[in-house]
Amino acid sequence: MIERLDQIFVLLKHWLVGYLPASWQIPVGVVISVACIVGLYPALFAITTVLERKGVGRIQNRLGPNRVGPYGILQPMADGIKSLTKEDIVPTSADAVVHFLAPIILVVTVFMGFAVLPMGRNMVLVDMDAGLLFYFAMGASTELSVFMAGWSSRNKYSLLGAMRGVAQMISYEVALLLSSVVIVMMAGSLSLVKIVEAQNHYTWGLPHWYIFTPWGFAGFLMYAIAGTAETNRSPFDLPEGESELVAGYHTEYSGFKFALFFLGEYVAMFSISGLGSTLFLGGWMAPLAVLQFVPSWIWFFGKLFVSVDVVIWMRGTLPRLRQDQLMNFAWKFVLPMCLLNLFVAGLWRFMGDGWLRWAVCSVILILAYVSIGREGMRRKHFGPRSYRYAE
Amino acid sequence: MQEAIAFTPQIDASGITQWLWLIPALPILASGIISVLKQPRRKLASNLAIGSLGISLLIAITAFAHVLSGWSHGYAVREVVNFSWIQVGTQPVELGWVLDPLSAVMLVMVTFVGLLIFIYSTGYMEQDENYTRFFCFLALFAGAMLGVVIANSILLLFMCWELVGLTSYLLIGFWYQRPSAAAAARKAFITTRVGDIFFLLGIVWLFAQTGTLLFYDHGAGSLEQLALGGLLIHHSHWGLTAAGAIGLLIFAGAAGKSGQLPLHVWLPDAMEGPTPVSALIHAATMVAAGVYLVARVYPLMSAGAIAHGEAPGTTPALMVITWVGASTAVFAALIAIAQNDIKRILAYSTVSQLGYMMAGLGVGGVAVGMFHLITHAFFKALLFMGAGSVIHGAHEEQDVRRMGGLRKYMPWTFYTYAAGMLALCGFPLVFSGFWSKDAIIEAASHWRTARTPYFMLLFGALLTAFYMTRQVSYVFFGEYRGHGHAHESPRVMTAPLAILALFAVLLGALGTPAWPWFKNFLEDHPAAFAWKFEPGFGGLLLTSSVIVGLGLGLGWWLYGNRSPRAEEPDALQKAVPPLWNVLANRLYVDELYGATVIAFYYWWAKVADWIDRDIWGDMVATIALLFKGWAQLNRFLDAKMVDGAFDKGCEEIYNGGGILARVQNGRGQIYLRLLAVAVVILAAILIWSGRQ
Amino acid sequence: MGFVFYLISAFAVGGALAAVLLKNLVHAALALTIAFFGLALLFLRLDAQFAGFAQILVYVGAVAILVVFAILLTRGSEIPKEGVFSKGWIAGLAISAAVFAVLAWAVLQAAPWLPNEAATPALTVNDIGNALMSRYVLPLEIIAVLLTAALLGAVIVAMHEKEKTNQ
Amino acid sequence: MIVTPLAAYLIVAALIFAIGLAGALVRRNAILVLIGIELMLNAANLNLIAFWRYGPHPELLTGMMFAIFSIAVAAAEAAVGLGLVISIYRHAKTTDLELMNRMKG
Repeated sequence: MIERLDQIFVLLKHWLVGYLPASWQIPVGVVISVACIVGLYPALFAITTVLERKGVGRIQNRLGPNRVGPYGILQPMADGIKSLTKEDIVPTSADAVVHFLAPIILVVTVFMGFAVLPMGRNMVLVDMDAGLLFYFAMGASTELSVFMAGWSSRNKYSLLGAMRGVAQMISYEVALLLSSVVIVMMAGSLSLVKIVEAQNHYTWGLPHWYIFTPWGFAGFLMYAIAGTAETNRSPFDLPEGESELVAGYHTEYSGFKFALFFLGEYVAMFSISGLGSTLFLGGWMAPLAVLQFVPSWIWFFGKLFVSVDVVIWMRGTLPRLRQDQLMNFAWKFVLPMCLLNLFVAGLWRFMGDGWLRWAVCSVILILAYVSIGREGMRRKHFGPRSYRYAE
Repeated sequence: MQEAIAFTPQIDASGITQWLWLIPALPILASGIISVLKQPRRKLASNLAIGSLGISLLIAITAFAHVLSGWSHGYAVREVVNFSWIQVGTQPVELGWVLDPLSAVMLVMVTFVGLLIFIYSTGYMEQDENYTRFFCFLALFAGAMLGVVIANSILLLFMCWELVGLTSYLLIGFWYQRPSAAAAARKAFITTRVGDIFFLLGIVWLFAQTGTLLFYDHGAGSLEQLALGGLLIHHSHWGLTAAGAIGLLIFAGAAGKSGQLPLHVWLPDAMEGPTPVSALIHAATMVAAGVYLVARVYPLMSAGAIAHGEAPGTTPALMVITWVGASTAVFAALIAIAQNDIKRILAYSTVSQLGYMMAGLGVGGVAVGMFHLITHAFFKALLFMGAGSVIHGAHEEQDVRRMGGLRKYMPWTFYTYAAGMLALCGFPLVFSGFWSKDAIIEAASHWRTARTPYFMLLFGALLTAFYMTRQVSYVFFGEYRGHGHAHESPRVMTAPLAILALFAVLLGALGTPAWPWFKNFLEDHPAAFAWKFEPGFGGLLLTSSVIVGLGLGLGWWLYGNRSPRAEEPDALQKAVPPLWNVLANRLYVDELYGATVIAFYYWWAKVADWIDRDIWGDMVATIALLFKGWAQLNRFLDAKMVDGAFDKGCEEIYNGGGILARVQNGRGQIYLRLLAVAVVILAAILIWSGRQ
Repeated sequence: MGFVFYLISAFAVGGALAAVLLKNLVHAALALTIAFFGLALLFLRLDAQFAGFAQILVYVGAVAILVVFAILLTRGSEIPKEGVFSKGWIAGLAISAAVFAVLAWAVLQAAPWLPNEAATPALTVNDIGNALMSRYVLPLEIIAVLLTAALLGAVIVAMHEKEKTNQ
Repeated sequence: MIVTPLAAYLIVAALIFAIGLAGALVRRNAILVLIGIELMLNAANLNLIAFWRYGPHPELLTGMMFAIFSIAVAAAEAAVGLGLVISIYRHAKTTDLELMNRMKG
């Protein structure tokens, strides 16, 4: 019974496909899975928008949307209808083709990432041998769409936003990669499924997630930072910093295209969170051995939601960085820490079991954090921001 | 040698040998940490350096004890740890380290002296703003030097060797703001490079011949019977075996590092560096590295020698080493007489002492040379640090004529310095220098090949005593002629002096002919306390004592207790001016190089120019003439046709030249085009020829 | 001789053509990325997963972005009046055509001896990793050094001169 | 089992190479010349991988490694080349190769 519940979606798919001739089964099955993904995440996106607006409203001590439906639950519907019915404006001087392609490419590449993400036991579209590499390849391609959007709409705010966005994404993509490479080193595979399997055992009912190791923890922090920056979420949302550039690279977008950008941003956030929970939080595994009876997909999406909530919470809490601060932070703190983390992981690997490696690795990382994070950043005049008033 | 066979060589590596790599690793690690320290972290830097070297010293002592115990149980301890570094093709590049009496003794010496000098420099460099940088370099140097000492793979040895060279460059040029210092650093670096080229050649040849980079590898190493036998097979011309030739090449490298005759010029200039550096690098350790290298590859040098009785036999390589060493000894000693910079005097004396060591290696084998190396390391470091303390006390004054009477102002320095000076002169019976130098002279007296080195070395001893007396009486006796008020140096500087002075005296006890402990230790004989002297030994003892006494007396008679003013000429100058001038100009060696090497290049350039102008030009002219004549002839024969053809040809060539000139128009794409065209043509030809 | 292959090749070649021919440099760069994508797909079709994804990651993710940045920094996005093609463009075209002709000729000459099909190699990314760490470790090191040097060199070359930054 | 013959891949590679060469030869803008060079490099990579795939010993990974290393080298080359273009632009205020013929032979 529990097995059934766990595998329910897989079984459903097989049952559906079962009625087809054998030659059709595989393609149709793929189509069905793709359809599920493409249908599911926009739905999550709808829920999340309400969640976010409500949550941020609470944080900012105001009621969020509360007009449409009970407690404003139906707000996303209203938004969706509005953006669909709105007029789609393309600036006359804009480069029409590119301007049109940008949002599509963004959404497509972002959705591609889910292809290799295991969302539950046996619930992965393709278990690619180089899954992680594929994911990052796709992630890299999103930058291009950002640039296209900014450049094509012939508007200085858009261009500035795009430039900021691309620079930021490139800088943080390095950190993202390096912080995940640690996991690859340890799991000995680039396939996300195998990575989850590698974390799939318990001692005294406690899971062997990678976050519960010094290098894993450090890596997770780095990953979280880099991921937040990669998805242009606050506090790293300079590319669309309203106070500075009207709306960044999608200033000139309206109607459905804008909705696509919005969607793309949120879905990217989902996929980053999903990858994070796959790499560090044991993917679809139960946090306790006793809870294994709960279906795996619930765990996956639970973790995904928790991390998304944390991101929203950060948005409500932290102020936006300045561009130079952003870059300094990426290249002078996150990157060195990631490199050091690689070294520490190697050390861990070769020190064998025992408490000693825990002590050594933790000490190294903490020392590095203190020296780089405190000393280095202070020397780089990287402390509290200073305002200059126009007189 | 013969008894050594009776010893069962024990090769399996024990625990201590497994950890031997820590000795060089620690200082290098320390220097790495220091290099990232911020400038104000002075104390931490020096503590790191000193601490790391201290730990290395402890490990070294443990290793030494291990070797000692093995030896006292009748083992020839030689433990190696080898590992494959990287795989180049199918050939593994192997590194490794070795623990045997030679390296053990050297390790203890280097770490100990180094530690003292580190401590001393905390006092000496106190005011310098680049304190941390200094200790970074110093620690790096110590690590590299220790690496040289323990290396069992000639490649590893060479790496550390070059690292040593680099650090010495950095340290000589430590005060790079001074142009003189920068120049000296460059000079040192380049001069030693000259030697190292030969060294590298030797390494390559050795590798090619023996197929291994390791010295000792359970019988397969390049210094073990098998390989040596292989090296001895082929006699090239002048009865030089491969072993001999490789030995000579390696010796060239050694000569470069430890300032042997042709390549000694850098060492005196190296005194531009801070005095602790002079003490550490250019007295105790680095310059000794050359000697150590020769000692390390001694089996190679002496391969094929037939030992007769007490004195080991000789080979071409050893003969060269002996002659070079002996002549260096005398030569440098001569120059040292007429120097006025306190450190230069010591530098030249270092060169001459290194000559002694080389000669000792040549005539008497490893033990004789190494013994002098060790004792010299101690008392020369002592002298340099004493000189440093003097300079410090006399307000950075380096000219001996502007000192004097310091005996009263800095007693500690004086007594320790005196001890060092007497040791260097080889004052009979009490001081270590006497025994070590005497061993060399004795060995020279037994040398079969020639007597001359023996007399040269005796003469050198005389000179040594003479110039040291001159220096000491200049510096410490008479009236103080310097500026300001001289003062004793801080305790942190004098304490190391005292310790070193103690050793400068005591070390002699290890090598007295009565109880040649050191020799036996290095040559794997059991230690024997025997009163057996070969005939003429007492006479020899007497001779050298008399020589030393003579030197001292002469020096005292010329310079003793009079305090000449700086501007008035030197006593010796008054006695024999021409001699003085020659010496004062350092026997014109630098000028000689200027007049030979550099002049040769000028001359060569001139010749080339002349060839280019006259010979070439004339040839072209003649050819032109010939053609002209030919053309004339043709006109007479068949004017029209040939003439027309000739003109056409000329035009064609001219136009062709024009076209080619137009192609060369500085636009990349055109070049790219030509490239592509060429590719097309070549490929087409290729395929055409390929198809059937 | 699959239809897919034709499709992908057309994709790649078209992208390349567009990259070379388009007047607006930014369009050219975007077309270039299309060509890169097509080539990556070809790699994938040749069972070279790792190389394919590396291709996308490096070229689309980094090189294309670099090119775009360079274009914007050198004001390349507006079209020069004196035209985008150099004076001797016919010659250039002819030469490149000749190059293609020769290469194609060579291939066709050799075609009879070239294999037409091959068994899919059973290779995982792990094998590549092991090979990189064992057999090709020296090249890997050298590449690492090269990349570092290139990084520094690029920064230094593209960096403003001192006096420019000071004022 | 794949059915596309090696020759087809080689032809495609040759075509892309020729296109890249054309780009490098006929365009004025230095950046586009670089683009052409990148295309040529990619064509070479395609060749390498194709030969690896059809070669007798794919398990030795030689061609694959070649391709991977050349991708890395190409990245370095692009970085340095574009850096050069930018610095040239800073000096000459143009990226037009027609005007960059100061160094006549």
